[in-house]
Amino acid sequence: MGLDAAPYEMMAIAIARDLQNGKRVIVGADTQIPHAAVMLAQNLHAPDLKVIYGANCFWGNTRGRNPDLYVSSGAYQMIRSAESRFDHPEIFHRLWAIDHFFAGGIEVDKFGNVNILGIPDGAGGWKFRAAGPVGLPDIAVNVREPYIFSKRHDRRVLVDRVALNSCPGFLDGPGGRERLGLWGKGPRWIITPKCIFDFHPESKRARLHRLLPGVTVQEVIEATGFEIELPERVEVLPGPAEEELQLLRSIDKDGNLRVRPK
Amino acid sequence: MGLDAAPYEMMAIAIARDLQNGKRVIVGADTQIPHAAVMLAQNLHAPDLKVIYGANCFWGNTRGRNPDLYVSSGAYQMIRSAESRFDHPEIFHRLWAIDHFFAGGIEVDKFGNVNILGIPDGAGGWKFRAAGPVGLPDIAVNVREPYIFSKRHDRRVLVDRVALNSCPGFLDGPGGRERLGLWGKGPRWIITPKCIFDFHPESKRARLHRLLPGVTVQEVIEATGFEIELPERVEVLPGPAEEELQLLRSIDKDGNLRVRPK
Amino acid sequence: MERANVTRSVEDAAALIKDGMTVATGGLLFANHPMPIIRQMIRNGVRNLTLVGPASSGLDVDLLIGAGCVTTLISPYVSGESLIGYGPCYRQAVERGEMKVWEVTEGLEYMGLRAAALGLPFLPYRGGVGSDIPKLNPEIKEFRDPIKGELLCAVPAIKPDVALIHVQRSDCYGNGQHLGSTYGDRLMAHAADCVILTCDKLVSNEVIRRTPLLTTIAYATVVVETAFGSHPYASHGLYGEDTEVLREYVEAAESRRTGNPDKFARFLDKYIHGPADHFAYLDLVGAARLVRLAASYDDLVQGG
Amino acid sequence: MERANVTRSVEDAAALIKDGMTVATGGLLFANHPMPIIRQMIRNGVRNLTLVGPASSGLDVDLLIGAGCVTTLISPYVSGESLIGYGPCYRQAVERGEMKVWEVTEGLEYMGLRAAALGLPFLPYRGGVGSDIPKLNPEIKEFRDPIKGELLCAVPAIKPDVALIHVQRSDCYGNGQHLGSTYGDRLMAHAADCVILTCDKLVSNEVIRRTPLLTTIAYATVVVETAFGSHPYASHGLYGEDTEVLREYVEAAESRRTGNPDKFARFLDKYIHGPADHFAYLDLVGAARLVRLAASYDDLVQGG
Repeated sequence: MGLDAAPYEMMAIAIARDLQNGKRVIVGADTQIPHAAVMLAQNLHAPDLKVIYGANCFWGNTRGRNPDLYVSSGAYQMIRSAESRFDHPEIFHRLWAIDHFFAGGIEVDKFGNVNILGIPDGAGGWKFRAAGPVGLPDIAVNVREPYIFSKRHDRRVLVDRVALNSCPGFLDGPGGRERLGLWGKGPRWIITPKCIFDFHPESKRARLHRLLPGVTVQEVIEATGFEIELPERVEVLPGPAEEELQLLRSIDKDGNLRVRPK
Repeated sequence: MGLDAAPYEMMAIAIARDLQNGKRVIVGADTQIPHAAVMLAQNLHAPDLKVIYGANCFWGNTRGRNPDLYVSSGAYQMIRSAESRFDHPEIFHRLWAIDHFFAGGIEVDKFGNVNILGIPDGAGGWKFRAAGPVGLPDIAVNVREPYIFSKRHDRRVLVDRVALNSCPGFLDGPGGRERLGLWGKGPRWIITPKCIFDFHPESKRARLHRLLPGVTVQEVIEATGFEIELPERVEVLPGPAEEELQLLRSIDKDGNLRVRPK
Repeated sequence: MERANVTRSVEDAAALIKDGMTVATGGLLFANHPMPIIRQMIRNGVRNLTLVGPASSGLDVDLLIGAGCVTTLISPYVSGESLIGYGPCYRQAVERGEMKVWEVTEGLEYMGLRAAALGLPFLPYRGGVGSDIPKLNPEIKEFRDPIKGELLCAVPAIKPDVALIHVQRSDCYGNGQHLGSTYGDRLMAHAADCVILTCDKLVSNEVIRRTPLLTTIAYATVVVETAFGSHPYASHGLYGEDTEVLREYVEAAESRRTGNPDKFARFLDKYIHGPADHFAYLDLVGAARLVRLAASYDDLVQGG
Repeated sequence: MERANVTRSVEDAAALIKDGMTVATGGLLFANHPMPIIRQMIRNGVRNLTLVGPASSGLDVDLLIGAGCVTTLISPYVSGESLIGYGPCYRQAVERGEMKVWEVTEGLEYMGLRAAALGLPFLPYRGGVGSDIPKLNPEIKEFRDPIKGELLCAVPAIKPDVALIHVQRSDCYGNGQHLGSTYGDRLMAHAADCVILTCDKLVSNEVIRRTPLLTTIAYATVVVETAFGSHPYASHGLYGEDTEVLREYVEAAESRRTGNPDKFARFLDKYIHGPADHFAYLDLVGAARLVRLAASYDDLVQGG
C-alpha cells in the first residue's frame, strides 16, 4: 500500500472498518476520532449506519455530502447533515437498540471499566477532578457494545484498577455484569494509538487484538499498566487503503487527526 | 335581564364565570360544555386563561378569534387557535400546575367520586361497560381542583356510592385524599343541568351551592340519589348577561348547547 | 453501495404482523390512523393480538376488535366520541367476556410505554392510586417509593413488537414528519421493536433535510406510501375525517352489538374484503369526496 | 381586558432569582445559553444557588461557579470540550472543596427532572448501577423494583425554582421556539416553577400561530428580548459561537485555577461589570463580529 496514516487517523480507520452497515451508534462529546470514523464508514461501506450526534440532538447522515470533521462535537454546523431533531432526554429512549457508543476517560482498566470522574485524595476530597461522568454510566449499562478509546496509551491511563468506576465494563471480571443485571454485552474494544484490545471471552480481561502499523508487542506491554492477555499470534492492522485515507482527509480538512499523540 | 339560556348554555356560562384569568385548564374528550366555557371565558374576562386541548395536544387561545364550538374535542380544526403542539404523554408534565379539568362519567357520588368504567355484574364480568377511565384517574389525583359535570341529573347518575371509582374525589370522606397522599384539593363542583354542588369543607359531602334558573330545591332533591347537604339559603344562579349569551351563541353556531337535556 | 430504501407495499408491511404479537397503533380518536395496514391485517385474518391502542382509542381499534383480531386490549378508552360514546364492538366484546382488557389509565399506559423505551422493567406513577384500576388489573402494583415512602402505582413495561404509525410525509429512509398532532405516536415508536410507518406522501430526502426540526419519527423499519392513508379518519395537516363513512361504521357496529351482525359483515365486505388494494379502496370512496376532505383543511396553518 | 404581555427587562427578569434558589440553566456545551440573565445574576451578586446545569454543561456554568454564585452543582459534566476538557472554575471549586457536587449521570439528571415535571417523589433508572455514582451521592439509592426485582437507581425529583432558557424567537405571551436543538430545555422548563425565557427576537403572536409545531416552550413566565442573547455561545439557527471570547475566558479561568486570579477579575470587569446593559455589551463585542457570527449560519437549514 505504501500509505502512511497518522495514529489517530489509523484509529478512525480501524473503527470505521469495524462498523457494520445498518448499525446504530451515538457519537458523544469531545470525540473527533469516532466522529471521523462514523462519517468514513457512512461514506464507504455503511450508508445505513444510523448516527446520533449526541451533543447536538440530531440523527444525521453524511453519505455523499462532503462532510467536515467539526472540532467540537456540539458544533452547530451538524444540522447540515441532520435528518431529525430530538429532545436530549430522548437519547435514553431505545439505548437497547443502539449498537455502539464511544467512551473515553482518564483511566481504563483491564476489565474495560473507565474512570472519567477524577482521582480521589483518599480523604473525601479530590486530587484531580475531571469533567464528570456525562452519560457514560447510563450508556455502559444499556448499549450493546461500546467502544472504549483513548488518545493516549501509557501506564497512567491503562491501569490495573480504575480509582473510580464511572463507566462499568466487565466490573470485577466474569459474571460481574450478570450479577447486577446490566444490559448490553460490555465493551467491544479498547482502542489506542498503539493497539486494539478486545476481551477474552472467559476471563473478560483485555486481550491484545491488533497492533497499529509500526507498533511492537513489547512496546504495548511496556506502555500498559495492566497485565495483558496475549493471544498466540498478534496481527497487525492493515494500513489504510487509498480510498480510506483520501476520504478521511477530505473529512478532516484541518488535519486534526494528523497531530502526534502525546 | 329577560334573557333565557338553555340548561347546557347556562352550565357553560356558570363555568366560564368561575374560571379566573391566568388559570391553566385542560379540556378533554367529549366535553362541549366545558369547551364552550373556556372559550367564553377567554373572550370575556380571562384572556390569559391557558387552555390545553387535551384530545388534540395543542395549547390554544381563542381570544378575539371568532371561535367555533367543534362537535368533537379531537376536531382537527383546533389548530386554528393553537399556539403550541406537544406529544400527548407530556400532558402529564406539570399537572400540578393545572388548575382545572372537567370530568364526567356514568355515575357521580356524594363525595365527588366518578365512575366512567362501567357497572360490574357481580360475577367478575360486566353488566355495562363504558368507554374506560381515560386519564381521569391520573388527573383526579394531580390537578388542583377538577370540575365534575354531568349532562344528565337523575338518580342513576347522582348516586350514593359509585359502583367503581375511576376518578377519585374525596373517596370515603374527610381525610380520604390525605391518607393516600393524593395531590390536589379534590373536586370543586358537580355541575348539572339543574344545579351546582360544591363540597362541605368538613364533611366533604356534596352541598347544594346554586340552582340553575327555574329549578327548585325540591326538584333537585327528587332527582338526586344521595342525601344533599343543604345550606341555610340556596341562591339561584343569575341568568345570562346579554354579552355572555350573544358571545356563547356566536361560538355555538350550530346550537349544540341549546338541545334539551334528557 | 447505496442507502437502503425501506419503502414497502401495504401487503409486505402487513405481513410483518403475525398472530399473537403485541401491536401498538397510533393516532388518537378521529385522526392519524394507519388504516391501510389495519385493513390488510383484517384481510390477512391476523388473530390473538395484544393490541396497545391510543390513549384515547377510536373506532379504528373498535374495528380490529370487531374483526376478531384482538385477544387482549391495552387501552384506557375506546370511544366514538361525538358519534357514539363507546366503541360498540369493544363494549360487546367486554360485556360478553370475549376479550381481556388490561385495565390502565392514560398516564400509566404512557409510563408503561416509556419503561419499554427506556429499557426498564417498570415505571411508577401516582395515577391509579385511590381508584379501582389496581384492583381490576393485578399487574399494576401499589407500592411505597424507596425515597419518600409515598404511595404510587408501578406499571410494568408495555413493549410492542410492532408500532403502526401514520404520518403525513416521510422519505424513503423512514424519516417521518407529522404536520399536526403527534399524539402518543413517538413514545409508541420508541417502545416498539419495529416501526411500520404509513405516509400520505413520500417526499425526497432533501425535503426532510430542509426541515429536520419537523421530523418526528427517525428511521422507521419500513415505510408505506398510502395517499389518504388515514381515511376515513383525518390526517392532521392534509384532510379532515369522513363523517359519512364513520356514521356507517357506527350504525353497522351498533347493530352487531344489539344482535344483528349482517350490517357489520357487509361493512367489512364493502370497505375491507372488497377492494383489491388501497387504490381500489380510494376509488370506492371516490375522488370527489377525497377532494372535499382535503379542501376542509386548506385554509389552516401548515407545519413549518 | 387584553392578554397580558409578559416581556420584561433583563434587570426585572434577573431580579426574580434570589439567593439560595435552585436554578436550572438550559442549552448544552457551546449553544443556547441565556447569557444576559447569567451576566445580570453575577452583577446582582446572587449567592448560594443550587445550580442545575445542562446534561453537558459548558463554560456558562463554569462562569457562574467562578463568580461565586453556586454552592451546590447538579450536573454530570462541566467541560470546555474542544477548548479545554474540564471547566477550570468547576475543577478548582471541586478540588478545593468550595462547592458541593451532587453527583449524577445524564440519565439520572433527566429522570430527576422528569420526576419533578410529573409530580413524583422519584424515578428509577438503570444508569448508575455498577458505577461509583450511588456511593458518591447517597441521595441516589439502589433498590429492587417492585415488579421484576431488578436492581435500579432511584433518583429523587430535581425541582428548580426557576429555569433559564434561551430560544431564538418568542411572542410576548411566552410562546418560545427553538430553531435548532432543544437539548434538555423543555424538560427543565416542565420541571421548574417559573420559566425565564431569553429570545434573540420577539415576534408577533401571528408568527407563532402560523408555526405552532415549532413552539417548544409554551407560556413562559416572563420573556426577555435579547438580540444575540446567547453570545459568546451559538444560538442554533441564528449565529455561531464566538471562539475568540471563549478562548479569552478559558485563559482567564485557567490562570485563576493555577493561582493567578487577576485575569479572571479583568474578564468579569470587561464583559460583565463594565457594560451598563445588554446593548452596551453588544457594542463592546462590536457589530462587525456579530455580523460575522450570524453569517456563519446563513447557509444552513432553517426551522420550518
